[in-house]
Amino acid sequence: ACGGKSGSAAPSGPVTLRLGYFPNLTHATAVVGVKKNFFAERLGGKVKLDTKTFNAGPEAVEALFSGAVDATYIGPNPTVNAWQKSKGQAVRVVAGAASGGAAFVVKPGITTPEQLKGKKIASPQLGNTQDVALRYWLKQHGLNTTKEGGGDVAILPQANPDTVTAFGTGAIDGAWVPEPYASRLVKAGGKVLVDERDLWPGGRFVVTNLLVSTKFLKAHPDVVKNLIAGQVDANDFINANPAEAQQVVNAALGELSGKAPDPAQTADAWKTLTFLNDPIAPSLRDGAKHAEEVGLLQPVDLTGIYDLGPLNAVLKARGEQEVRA
Amino acid sequence: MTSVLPAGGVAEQPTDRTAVRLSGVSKVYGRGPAAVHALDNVSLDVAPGEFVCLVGASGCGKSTLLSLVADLDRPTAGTIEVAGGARPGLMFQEPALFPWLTVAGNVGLPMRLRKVSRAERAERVAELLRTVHLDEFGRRRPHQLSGGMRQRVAMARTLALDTPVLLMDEPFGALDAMTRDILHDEIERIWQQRGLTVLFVTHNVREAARLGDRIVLLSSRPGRVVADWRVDVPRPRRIDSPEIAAIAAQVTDRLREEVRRHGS
Amino acid sequence: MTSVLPAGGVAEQPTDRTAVRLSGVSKVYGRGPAAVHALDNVSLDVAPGEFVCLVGASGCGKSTLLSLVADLDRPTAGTIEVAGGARPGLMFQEPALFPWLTVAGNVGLPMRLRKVSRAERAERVAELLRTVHLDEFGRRRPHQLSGGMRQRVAMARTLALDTPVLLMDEPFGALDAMTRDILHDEIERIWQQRGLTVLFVTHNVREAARLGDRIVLLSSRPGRVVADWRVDVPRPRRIDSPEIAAIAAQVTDRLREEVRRHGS
Amino acid sequence: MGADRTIAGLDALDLAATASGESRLAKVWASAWPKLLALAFVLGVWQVVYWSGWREPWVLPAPQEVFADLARAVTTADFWRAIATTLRRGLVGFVLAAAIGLVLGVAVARVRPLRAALGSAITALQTMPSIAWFPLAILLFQISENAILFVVVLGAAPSIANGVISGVDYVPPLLLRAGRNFGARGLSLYRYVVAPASLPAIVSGLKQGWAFAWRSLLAGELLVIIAQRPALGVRLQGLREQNDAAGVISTMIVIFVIGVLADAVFSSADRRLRRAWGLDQA
Amino acid sequence: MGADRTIAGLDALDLAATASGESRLAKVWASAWPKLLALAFVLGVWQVVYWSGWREPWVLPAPQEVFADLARAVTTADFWRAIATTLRRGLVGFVLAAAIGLVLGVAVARVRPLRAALGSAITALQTMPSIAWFPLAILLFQISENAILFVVVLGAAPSIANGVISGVDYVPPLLLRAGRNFGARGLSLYRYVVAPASLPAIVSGLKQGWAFAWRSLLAGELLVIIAQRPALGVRLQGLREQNDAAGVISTMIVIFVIGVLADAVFSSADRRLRRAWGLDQA
Ligand SMILES: Nc1ncnc2c1ncn2[C@@H]1O[C@H](COP(=O)(O)OP(=O)(O)OP(=O)(O)O)[C@@H](O)[C@H]1O
Ligand SMILES: Nc1ncnc2c1ncn2[C@@H]1O[C@H](COP(=O)(O)OP(=O)(O)OP(=O)(O)O)[C@@H](O)[C@H]1O
Ligand SMILES: [Mg+2]
Ligand SMILES: [Mg+2]
Repeated sequence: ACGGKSGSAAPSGPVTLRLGYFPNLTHATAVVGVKKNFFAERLGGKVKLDTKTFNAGPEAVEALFSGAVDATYIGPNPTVNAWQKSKGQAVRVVAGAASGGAAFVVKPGITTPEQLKGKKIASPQLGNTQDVALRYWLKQHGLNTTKEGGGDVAILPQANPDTVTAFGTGAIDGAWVPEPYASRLVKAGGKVLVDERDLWPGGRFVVTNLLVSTKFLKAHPDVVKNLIAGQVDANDFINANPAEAQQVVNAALGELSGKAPDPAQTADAWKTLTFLNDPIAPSLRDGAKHAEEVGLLQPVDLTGIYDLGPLNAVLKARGEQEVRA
Repeated sequence: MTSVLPAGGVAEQPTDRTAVRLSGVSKVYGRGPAAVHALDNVSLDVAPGEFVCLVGASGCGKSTLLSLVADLDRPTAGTIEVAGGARPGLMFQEPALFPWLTVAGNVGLPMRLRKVSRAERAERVAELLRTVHLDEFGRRRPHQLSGGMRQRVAMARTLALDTPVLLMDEPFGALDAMTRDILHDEIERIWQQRGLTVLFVTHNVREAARLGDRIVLLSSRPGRVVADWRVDVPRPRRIDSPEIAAIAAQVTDRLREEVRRHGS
Repeated sequence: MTSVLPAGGVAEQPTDRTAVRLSGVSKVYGRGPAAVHALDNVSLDVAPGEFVCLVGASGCGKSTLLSLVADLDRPTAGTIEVAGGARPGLMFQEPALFPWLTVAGNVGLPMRLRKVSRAERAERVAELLRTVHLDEFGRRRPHQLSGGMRQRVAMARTLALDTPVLLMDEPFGALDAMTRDILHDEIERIWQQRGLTVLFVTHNVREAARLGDRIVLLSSRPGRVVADWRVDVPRPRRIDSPEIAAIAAQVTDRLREEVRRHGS
Repeated sequence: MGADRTIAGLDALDLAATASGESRLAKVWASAWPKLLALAFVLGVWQVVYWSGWREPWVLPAPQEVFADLARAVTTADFWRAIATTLRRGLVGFVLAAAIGLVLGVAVARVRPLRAALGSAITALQTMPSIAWFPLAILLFQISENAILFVVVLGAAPSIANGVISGVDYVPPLLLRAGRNFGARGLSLYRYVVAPASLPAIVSGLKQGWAFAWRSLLAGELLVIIAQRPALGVRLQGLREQNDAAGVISTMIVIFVIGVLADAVFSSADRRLRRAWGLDQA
Repeated sequence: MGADRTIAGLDALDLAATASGESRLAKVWASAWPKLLALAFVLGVWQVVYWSGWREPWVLPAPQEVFADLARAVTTADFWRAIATTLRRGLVGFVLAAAIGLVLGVAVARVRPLRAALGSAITALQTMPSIAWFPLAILLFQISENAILFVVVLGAAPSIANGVISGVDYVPPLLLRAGRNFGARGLSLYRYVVAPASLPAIVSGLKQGWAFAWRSLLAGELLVIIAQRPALGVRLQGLREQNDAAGVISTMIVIFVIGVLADAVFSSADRRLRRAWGLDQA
């Protein structure tokens, strides 16, 4: 079935919901929701859930754009891109999923921002959440950076696994990376200079949210609402049974690589994450503003990116506090 | 016994009794100062069933002429007509065997292209290989043969073409005198049986006299028809007979004169 | 005038006066039931400065013998010795020209490999091309030549090797009688000037008688030395002289007998 | 007499195998010992570097650690399923690419306007990295096996077409003329003359094409990770993301072994060809 | 009489160019119109698909939008610096890979034990995806241009070596024998006979090698992004990460054009070769 068809199908007919997510830690909500059938239960017999896993954000957005999936869990950075590229038409954020899970890890000798002068610091990718956080933080501490890697501190965008290897060989002096790479850098002898949670009010900033295609949302608001209800169940489960949730996520990771990661490492990283349904809208907006300030983003108007009606309906029904865009 | 035409080419009236006709054919390779005038205004009529031998110095344009008649190349000027739209079969100066086929495969290929049935093909291939005295070698590969054997395979392959007009470019150049004598008999037999028209290039003037109804002499650079003998010796002929020797001597004298005039 | 040795090979005592010696040489291609016994127990002594012509039916092993003497292949049995450690130069049955080199480049290559200076090379190439009557063709590519011209380039290239022992495999097979006569004179002159030892394969028995000090006849499958004539006609010789014709007739008769015995 | 029968180094090695009469065992041994020696050499260097403590073990693991990892992996069903999935995709993609590449190659090689139009485009397509095609793949085929196939075919077909073009271009004109003379025209000329004559270049093009297909495949498998279907490309990336050096190297060994097996197929085709053509005796 | 001078479709096209005496202009036109037609066709289809509204414009942008993007890009210095950086890396890597590939190819082709040891390994290395080499590249070369070069060379050298091997394997034995007879042994045999005889296959191998080098390079440029040095690979990935469809397509066009230019270089070498060998007249 292609997106167009399911998007325009009558609400009463059989519907397939194609949901994307990444098999990694920050997508634990989705992994648990799928593996423990929270989504399926809420969607009921009439809606068929078809899950797709992606390796990275661009593919997920491409799939959402071309109608290959109807909804996907995704990070804030691709969310803003999708919004901007489609001029606010193609997608809506309907819920948050996780917060936290990023840190600035450096060589042990470095303890103050001044010591970073002339050092090489890695970030996952030019203009992504961590990259912006790094540049903004440096700027606040009077250190200049440029897109091209010049300035007081040289920033090298680099794939996270390579960053760990490079740090291990001493080729870089530090990195602002998400989990589980931050934990790995610490294991490799690094020291946390900044835990990103300390920079945000309440220690909360969005790392994963649920993005839905506008078309699908319009055609099947009830399906989206049930999906969100499933997610809320999943997050409840995660918060109530962190050990079991970790096991589920670990097993899912193992399916991909044929080998589950070290549970201790997962546990380490897990501590820095919070699973919640609030999309933490201010952090998305501030992130975008920071990106503008460090010259990595054209000014973008995010008004209307959130459609939290279904989420609030679910929360209200459960007697939980509603969230704001 | 022989009739020598005036040098400068044949000027008979066109008749229906022409199997191959070249009219004012020229061939120039390349352009500008490096151009080679391989053939210059060659006119030649070959009657159906006629066996014409072409002789001439090395590099005078004999192979060029055959490839033009076989329609593998286009003349720079002039026209070439082949009676009845028949495509002439050409035996190249080099064996030109296909290295990926066995000897039998090479000989059978022209028949395969004509969609001759497998059984008939096998039979005819065996027969052709017997004709060239290579019956035991059907399953060999070309690289396992001696030079003379390759040439014989090429001959068998050309005979497998079954065309009414046959063009042969020094078919017996790499063969010893004995094998050559035997194949002279074979080719004469096939020519008579099938009623073929043959254009036959050779350097062996005796061979030309042994086989040909006519012997045509080409001059060198540019190639022109300079003499045309009719060989009236009745068949069967013997290559070591005095009549053949006499004709050969006559042709050789003229050829010698040509070569002297132009350099080789 | 000629002396016929008993068939079965030469049995002279080894002397210092031997340029090339084959002792009990056999060559088998392949293995098992498909094996071809190309040469069987061939013994042959060639004196320094001798011009030996090899004749034999098509496929009897002449080319095989030359490539063994040239050390391009190994005998299955027997030994081959070449005096003074000299590497014999071989002119192959096919022209074997390098398509990526011009005519002059092909002729000059053996000298380039000997590190002959550029100036000397140019001079010698020009001289060699004059020898084979291709002086205007130095800048052409092999594919722009006729069959006979290619063969002459190959001959010039082999002569450029400057080896004391020369092996030639039907060097004049693709040439007309006139050009061939001229090159007979040239090769004889070079042979005498340089004091070469020559092993010369030909199908033209008259050519063998015209050029050779000796004529050696090989039988077919397996190749064996079956006759060995000494040609005592004084030089300069003429190919159409009666003495040459007489020797040729004698060799031809023996060859005919051989071919009849074995099939071609 | 003292004949000049000394042969210089390289040539002696060349000729060594020409001497016939070797036993079967000797042949197997002749082909096996260099491989074993090379393997031993690589393992030796690796082990020594490891012992030298040049890098921490989690960056550069010891050989035995990698082989232990491999030994563990081969006992799991997922490992074999991953290989099976990727091999199947590779074969299907390769066959498709070969079909397209052959047709395209022949057409471009012989039809002048097509050559002028597409000749350079083929090489240009060949240089296009797989990720550039990802958006188009998803657009055309959504999330499906076909999207992966699309990337594989776009990776391999140009390479195969280029092999065909180069083969067709170098068919000796004499053989073409002979074929024409025998009445082979158009298609039959291709079937009976051009195709067999260019077979060596085509085999070589197919080998290059396989390498392109395989590389594109391992990248393309990341494009859409199809649930419940483990695959080598996903496995490699997954282990990389876990910074599992031993796992990455053991997966590389698997890819390497598959490459060696693929090469064996192409090489045996090539050897047979050369034997038939009389080229392995020089 | 009615001679059989009709020529079937394909052959007529084959022969068309044999007819000499064309003017220079006519030749340029003959090579230009098919390209223009192909271009017009692609643009036409694209425009029609766009107009049909099959996909939203942010998924499949209009041609004019892409060209506007390209036009904007070409006015920036970074665009040209990116091309210059990537081209320089590509050329350096390719030259290195060619040198290594040629030596390796010749050695493996002619030394039997080496062939037995490494023959299959070369193809196996060729099939190894670039990302598999990233950890090793960083281990050996840290964050430097050399790490990128390493990945490029590992990508391209096996392909070039395979081209050389295939070329050397198919040198006609007669020419080898002739060379030996002229006293060419060992190195001089390679220089004067084997190398020129296998040149066509080597050129074809180099072309494939360039494609491998280029693809590995565009992947490898993501490995270490060097400060102050924009590069095409980084640009492509960056635009893709922003889901900037117009930008991705315009970068693809740039890569395509570079590929076409590279092909022109190889093709002209190839054409010259074929002319010298007398192969373009068949
Ligand atoms: N590479 C090979 N493999 C198998 N058999 C071969 C090979 N080369 C030659 N032969 C066989 O060896 C025999 C002798 O061949 P050779 O080329 O020496 O003959 P020749 O006397 O030169 O014949 P010709 O006069 O026809 O050139 C032939 O029967 C041939 O089939
Ligand atoms: N493709 C070509 N390009 C340029 N010149 C050519 C080409 N083919 C032949 N020639 C030239 O045309 C002339 C005639 O060649 P052709 O092969 O027809 O001679 P031939 O009479 O067959 O000679 P031979 O008896 O030596 O085979 C020669 O001077 C040759 O150099
Ligand atoms: Mg000729
Ligand atoms: Mg021979």
